[in-house]
Amino acid sequence: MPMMRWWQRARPVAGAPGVRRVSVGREEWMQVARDVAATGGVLHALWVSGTPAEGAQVYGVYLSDPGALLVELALSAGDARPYPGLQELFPAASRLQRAAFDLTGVRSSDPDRRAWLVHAEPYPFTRVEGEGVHEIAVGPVHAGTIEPGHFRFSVVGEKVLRLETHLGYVHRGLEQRFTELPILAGHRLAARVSGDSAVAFSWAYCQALEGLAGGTIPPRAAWLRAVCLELERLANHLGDLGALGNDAGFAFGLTQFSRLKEDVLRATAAAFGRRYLFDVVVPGGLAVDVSSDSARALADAIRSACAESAELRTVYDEHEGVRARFTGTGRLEPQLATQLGVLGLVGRASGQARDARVDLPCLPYTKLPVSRIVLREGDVAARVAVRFEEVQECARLLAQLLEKLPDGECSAVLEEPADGAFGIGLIEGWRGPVLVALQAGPAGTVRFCHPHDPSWQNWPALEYAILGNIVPDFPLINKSFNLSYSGVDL
Amino acid sequence: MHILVHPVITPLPKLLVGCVALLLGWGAVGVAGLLRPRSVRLAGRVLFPLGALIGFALAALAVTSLLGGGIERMVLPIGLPGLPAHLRLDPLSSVFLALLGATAGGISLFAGGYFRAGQGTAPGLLGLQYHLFLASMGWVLIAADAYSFLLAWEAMALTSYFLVVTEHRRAEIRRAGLIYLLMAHVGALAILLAFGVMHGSGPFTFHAMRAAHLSAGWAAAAFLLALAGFGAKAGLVPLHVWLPEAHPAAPSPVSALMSGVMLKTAVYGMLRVALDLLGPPVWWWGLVPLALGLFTILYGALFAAVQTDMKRLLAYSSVENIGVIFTGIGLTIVFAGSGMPAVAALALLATLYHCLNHAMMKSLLFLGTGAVLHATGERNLGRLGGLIHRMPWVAWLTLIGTLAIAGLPPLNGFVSEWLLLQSFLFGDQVPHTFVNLLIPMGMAVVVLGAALAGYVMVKFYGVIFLGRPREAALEHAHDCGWLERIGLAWLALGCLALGLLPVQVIGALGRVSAQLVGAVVPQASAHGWLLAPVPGRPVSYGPAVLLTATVAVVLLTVLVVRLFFPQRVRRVSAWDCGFGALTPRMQDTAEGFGQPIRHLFQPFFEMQRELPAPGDSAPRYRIAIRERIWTLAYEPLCAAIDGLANIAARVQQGRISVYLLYSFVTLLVLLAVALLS
Amino acid sequence: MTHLPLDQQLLDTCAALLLLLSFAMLSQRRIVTLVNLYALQGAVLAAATLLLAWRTGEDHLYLSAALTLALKVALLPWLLHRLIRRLDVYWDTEPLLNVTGTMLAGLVIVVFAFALAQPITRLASTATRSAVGIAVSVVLLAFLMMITRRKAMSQVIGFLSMENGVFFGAMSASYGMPMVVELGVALDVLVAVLVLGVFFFQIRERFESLDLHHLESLKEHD
Amino acid sequence: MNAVAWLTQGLEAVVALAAAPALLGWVNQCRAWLQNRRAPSLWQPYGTLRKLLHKEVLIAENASPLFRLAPYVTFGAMVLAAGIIPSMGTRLPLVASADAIALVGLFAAARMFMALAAMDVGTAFGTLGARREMMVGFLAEPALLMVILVASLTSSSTALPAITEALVSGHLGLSPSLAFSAVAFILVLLAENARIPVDNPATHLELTMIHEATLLEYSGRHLALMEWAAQLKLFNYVCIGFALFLPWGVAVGRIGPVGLLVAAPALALKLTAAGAGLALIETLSAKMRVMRIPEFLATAFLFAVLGLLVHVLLGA
Repeated sequence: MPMMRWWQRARPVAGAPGVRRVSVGREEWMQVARDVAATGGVLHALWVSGTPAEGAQVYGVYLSDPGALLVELALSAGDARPYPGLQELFPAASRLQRAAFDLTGVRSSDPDRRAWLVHAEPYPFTRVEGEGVHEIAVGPVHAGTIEPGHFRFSVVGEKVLRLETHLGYVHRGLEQRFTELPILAGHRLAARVSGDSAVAFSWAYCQALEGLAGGTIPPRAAWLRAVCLELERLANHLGDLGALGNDAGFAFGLTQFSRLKEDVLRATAAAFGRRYLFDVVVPGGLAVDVSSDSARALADAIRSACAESAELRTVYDEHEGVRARFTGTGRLEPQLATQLGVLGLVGRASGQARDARVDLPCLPYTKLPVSRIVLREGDVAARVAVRFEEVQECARLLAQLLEKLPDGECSAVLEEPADGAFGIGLIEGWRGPVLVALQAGPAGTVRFCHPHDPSWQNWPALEYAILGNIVPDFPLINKSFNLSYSGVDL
Repeated sequence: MHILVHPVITPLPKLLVGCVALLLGWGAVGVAGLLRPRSVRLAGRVLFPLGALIGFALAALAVTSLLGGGIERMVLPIGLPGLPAHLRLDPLSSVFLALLGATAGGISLFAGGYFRAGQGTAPGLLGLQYHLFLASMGWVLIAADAYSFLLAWEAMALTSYFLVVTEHRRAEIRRAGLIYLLMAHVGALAILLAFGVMHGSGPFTFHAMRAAHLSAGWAAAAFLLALAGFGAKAGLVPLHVWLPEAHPAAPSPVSALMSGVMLKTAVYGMLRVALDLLGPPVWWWGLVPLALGLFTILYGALFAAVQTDMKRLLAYSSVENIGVIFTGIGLTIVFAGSGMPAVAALALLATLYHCLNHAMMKSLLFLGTGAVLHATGERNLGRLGGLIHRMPWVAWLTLIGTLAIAGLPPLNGFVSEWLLLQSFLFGDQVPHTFVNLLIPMGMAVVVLGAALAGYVMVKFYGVIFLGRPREAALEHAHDCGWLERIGLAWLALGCLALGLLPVQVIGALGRVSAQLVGAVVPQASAHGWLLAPVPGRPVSYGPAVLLTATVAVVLLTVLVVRLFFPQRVRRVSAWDCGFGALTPRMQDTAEGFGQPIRHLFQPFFEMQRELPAPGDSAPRYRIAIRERIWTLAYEPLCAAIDGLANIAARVQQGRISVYLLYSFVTLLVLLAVALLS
Repeated sequence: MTHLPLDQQLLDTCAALLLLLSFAMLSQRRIVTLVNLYALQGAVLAAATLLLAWRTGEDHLYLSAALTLALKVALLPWLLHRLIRRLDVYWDTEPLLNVTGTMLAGLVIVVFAFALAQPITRLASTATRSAVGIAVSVVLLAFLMMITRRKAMSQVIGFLSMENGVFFGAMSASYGMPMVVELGVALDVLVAVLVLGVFFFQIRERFESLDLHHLESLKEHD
Repeated sequence: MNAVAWLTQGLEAVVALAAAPALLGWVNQCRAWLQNRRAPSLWQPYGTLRKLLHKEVLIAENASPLFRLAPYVTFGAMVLAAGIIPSMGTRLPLVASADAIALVGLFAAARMFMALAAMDVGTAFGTLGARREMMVGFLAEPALLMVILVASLTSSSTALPAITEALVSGHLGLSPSLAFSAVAFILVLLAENARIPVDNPATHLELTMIHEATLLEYSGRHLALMEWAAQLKLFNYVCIGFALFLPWGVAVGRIGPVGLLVAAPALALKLTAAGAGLALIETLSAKMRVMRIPEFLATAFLFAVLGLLVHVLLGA
């Protein structure tokens, strides 16, 4: 096992369980990547801190067999040589490296040097040569209320020959903003990295922070955080299932699932005082506690939503038109998914059996085994099926979580972390594993914070999933991925 | 109205003489060009307009003859000993002469402005070929014996061949010419054999052929031979292969002439043989052209939809229209042979009407592409676009042809489509089981073809004239000259007139149906301004009323909207999704329009495709579409002929004495045969 | 146009509906719907039988109609629905020929069927002249459906629909078969469905699927 | 007499013009109810038209006159079609000038103008919409024509009034072939009017739409005319359906404005039922994949051909 070499050399990192850190040199940087690729691991995140002038660190996180491996490559000050790019082994690395360059000026050896986050000049899209090829340019302003992103299709008639996405339209300078906030307030910003994953990001931030501050949280807080996370997952899945029905022209599905989602949101609001769970997860625990009455009401609401969802599943499954639209559309073969390192829900629909709740469980998932849902078909129907089954799994977990909720406090006081302490938070959000890397600065400031959304890996996969499909199926395929724009625009 | 079913033969053939004189006049105009062969001014400003005038005169003369309804005959002492040239002018010839004259007139006017000094044939020589081509087509239409008919037929093929290879320095044009010449001769051979069968034992005059009584078998053989011969000239699938090669290769006025007029001489020949010379037709003969015609409609329309060269697209559209015409011929024969003369007359009228329509609209479209070609130097649809801003005259006049050929009311294409469908609706009354079942189903193909034509025409017009120019060079395109405009306008006017005055046109065409199937149809309803040609059925169509009503409603709407909602109009840039850099590349292309058709009708096409690999940093796409017929029929045929030729080559020894021996043996065998019989 | 008596018109309508349902089955991939269409076909058949019985006054046709109703509208669909639930096969896979192709083939088959029925039609009484052609069409269309499908379930339904065609043909050509034969056929069909049901469970246990192309693997390989 | 006839003719067109938005409003209302949503007002489409008519008109810089002409031609064609279809009376002056084939031709002309106008500006969506619109059309038109031709075989005339009168007078009795063509007609109606499962009238996703994509560059009064034309088209199609399959209530023979008034309630009743049926179909089905549309329409076409076959075979 070549991976064991690195794993043994690595030292545990504060924060998420099962993450280890190793510092490497330039040559080793590539060797780790090759070893990870050879053992079927994937690149989860890549970022750079620092600048070429004052010296920079390149970080890579791999999800691999024994656990998550954080690899650090230190570049000395004034070293203008590009660091070795990983794009050959992990296609998703290309955009991460380009984004890192745009933010820090540290360049990789990637031959693709188009700016990713900086929109100063027109973006040169890859041109498909040949008679009769034409392009369809969609976005950044779309017909629906969705986030901005540009899609460039190269097509002949309806047939898609190539899709290239261009994002970065809502770059907010998050990483810099983190450094301007007190470290104990950063969770509020983390929750807003990608609004639909508020709990996942704020939990990941808090997990990192609690790790590097050396604090622990009360068990009740951990259980309630899991309740929040699963509620977020449930609400998003229900919403997606409705939207997917709508994109297949089945408006009945949209209205029914919208109602189910609304039921869940109202129950959430009754329990936590918020429809969407922003700022509930705070460093040290939870901002609000849940009374036993509202916990019971919440459980009831979830049970009925889950039962109705199961009924609607038969409607979707037995509807000829819906089925025809879902089956075989936007197929992402498991082999390709492995090659692209696709994460989360989309990956699980294409045979990628990764779920951080199972692989790297934190409390309460250590006590409450989650069953992984994996399908191999990789089409829209599979992504729908994974959602349906996860809805059921969510409901099962929530019922147990709420039933066995430990008593006691739900918040603890956290001490200010030491300067330079480093922590990683890794939480399986509804979309996939969400990572926050956090380094404390002096006097309760943030030296560095990098939030990472699994959409980074999945956007390129979308470009492959559409190939050979027809143009009008794109919205459906896109919705079945439902990736975050703001999460990758940073 | 009194219609002469058996027209009287007038003693003095005034009109026929005039006709011959006009044809000779075309010849003379052509020869005059040789005086100063390199002069563009002489050919363009004098000779072609003169030729146009002769065309108009010929059309006028033919219409006079048609309205008179008489038959004129004449024998000219030229030709073989014992077989002088017999000429005849009857309603059928008159209709096609009118078509020739009127169409050629418009085309010649356009040609006057079109031909410039170039790399190809000198203008004077071109003028000679062009006018001889016209004259030979005219001669085909008045010839009344097999000899002069075939002579004129071959002259027509040869002159048009030379016209096709005007730009003979390009290899693909020479190849197109060769295929054309080859098919023309195979066709001519079939026609020759048909005449051979038909003449029985009498002389080779048409008059004798009418009188000859052939046995059923021989008559059928003659019919099928004629169908093969004329079908090859007309472009009936599977004998159409020369057409999409030759029409685009020729200069545009010649393409217009070939598509608009020359194909119709084949139709004329078919009608002449099937309905006139062979006597009363047998109903089942009609099934052959009917089936082939229906297949041709679908085939032509599908291939037109996937073309990327604008002239090839039009060529395939011609194939489709020939399908419509042959469908009409087939129906006419089936009805005429089944004792339904009135319905046969309706089908015949649809056929003739479509001939006239197609001559007008296809010539208009070909000339339109000619103007575009001249202005831009581009035939590939992938490099055109937005020309309506640069060439408004061509664009708007071509729009009329586009709408007409798409079969939209109130233009002319719709009238013949309508007549054909009306005659199809009698198909279930044919007294033969199965045939009465299958004929109405043929209607489905006609309708599908018409709708596909609409698809093709939106592609044709939209990609050439609308949108943004796909190449920067198109910004400098200029509109055509005034002579060309008159030519285009004349043909567009023809489309309008044929569309709006069907009552009058049907009235005139009634002479032909009286001559060929012995029946006429009523033309107008009781009011007199509605076309109501369907025997015994209360159906009518009034294009003029329809147009007037539409214009009235549109004007009223404009008035009301302008009066009550006079909000101002502001010009802004087109919606770009906020991206801000719309390029001409973001418009559907000809291939894009072809893609759904290719996808839906896959079995028809032989495709070679090269798709870009996912993740390729320099992706490429390529597609080549061929007709399966080449691999299925023509290539094996060529291989077989090659093989046979190789066997025959063994006979070749190169020594004179051996050849003399062959001759001697042949002579002996022939003598022996003569002796024994 | 000749005016047909009302009962003839009704009978013709029934015949046309049978044909329509055959085509509907041909284009349907959802097996539950297939069964429902089959039940509907049985209902139309029963109606036609009833009509004919009322018209000809042949008493045994009433019995026939009742039998059809009981067997083809109630019992068999119920059995099939149960089978579908138990076997968990709701969808047939993509047919071997696409819908348009199948329909076109169906069209050709109808023309051919009428050609075939021509001689019989001449012998038949005026009342049922056109029905024979439709009956032959229904049989051939059901056959086509069996050919173009993969799943054993749809093939069974095709088989049953074929029997509908035979029944309709017999009824219209000679006012039904003798009662004994009819009962026998009915029993046969019932037994066949039961046997096939058992058979399906066996196939599924062996291959874990009802896709019949698995049977190809039974072929001996050399 | 003649003046009265033309007055009646005009009145019929005006009724269609006035009722068409309400029909769409009604369909939308039913759809909302069936989907458990609160329904918009029946008068919503009128409000939309009014709003659009009062808006400023924006036209792309490179649009040609064809672009500005197309809304008027499309609208005019639809108004004219409304006059030709015997929705309330069969003996109207305009009816004689166009039979059912000409009517289909008129629809085709409107479609072609719309497609050409969509290509005029040269955007990706316009050209894509034009191509899809024509793709639907080249199969839907033949299917519609076949439906009409089957009906005309039964009544020996392609004139819609003749078909209607033959049906109303009842001397045709039951015609099994009409069952086939009715199925085909419903499929065509859905396709031609951009309804689910062929097109989604509610969607504005650029990549999936068909009809909406052709209108993307229109605004203000031009868009109003296009929308109104689309509503009229739906109205016209439903009325063609009535003329072919449900002619009861149509005044046969010469009528004046009074006769029209008598026929109006029957029409309203039928429209109400048809609108509800349409909404039901739309609610129950999902939008199909674009490349499946030809298959759907081919099915319609073949059903119509089958109707023809049944007609010839059964002689009815």
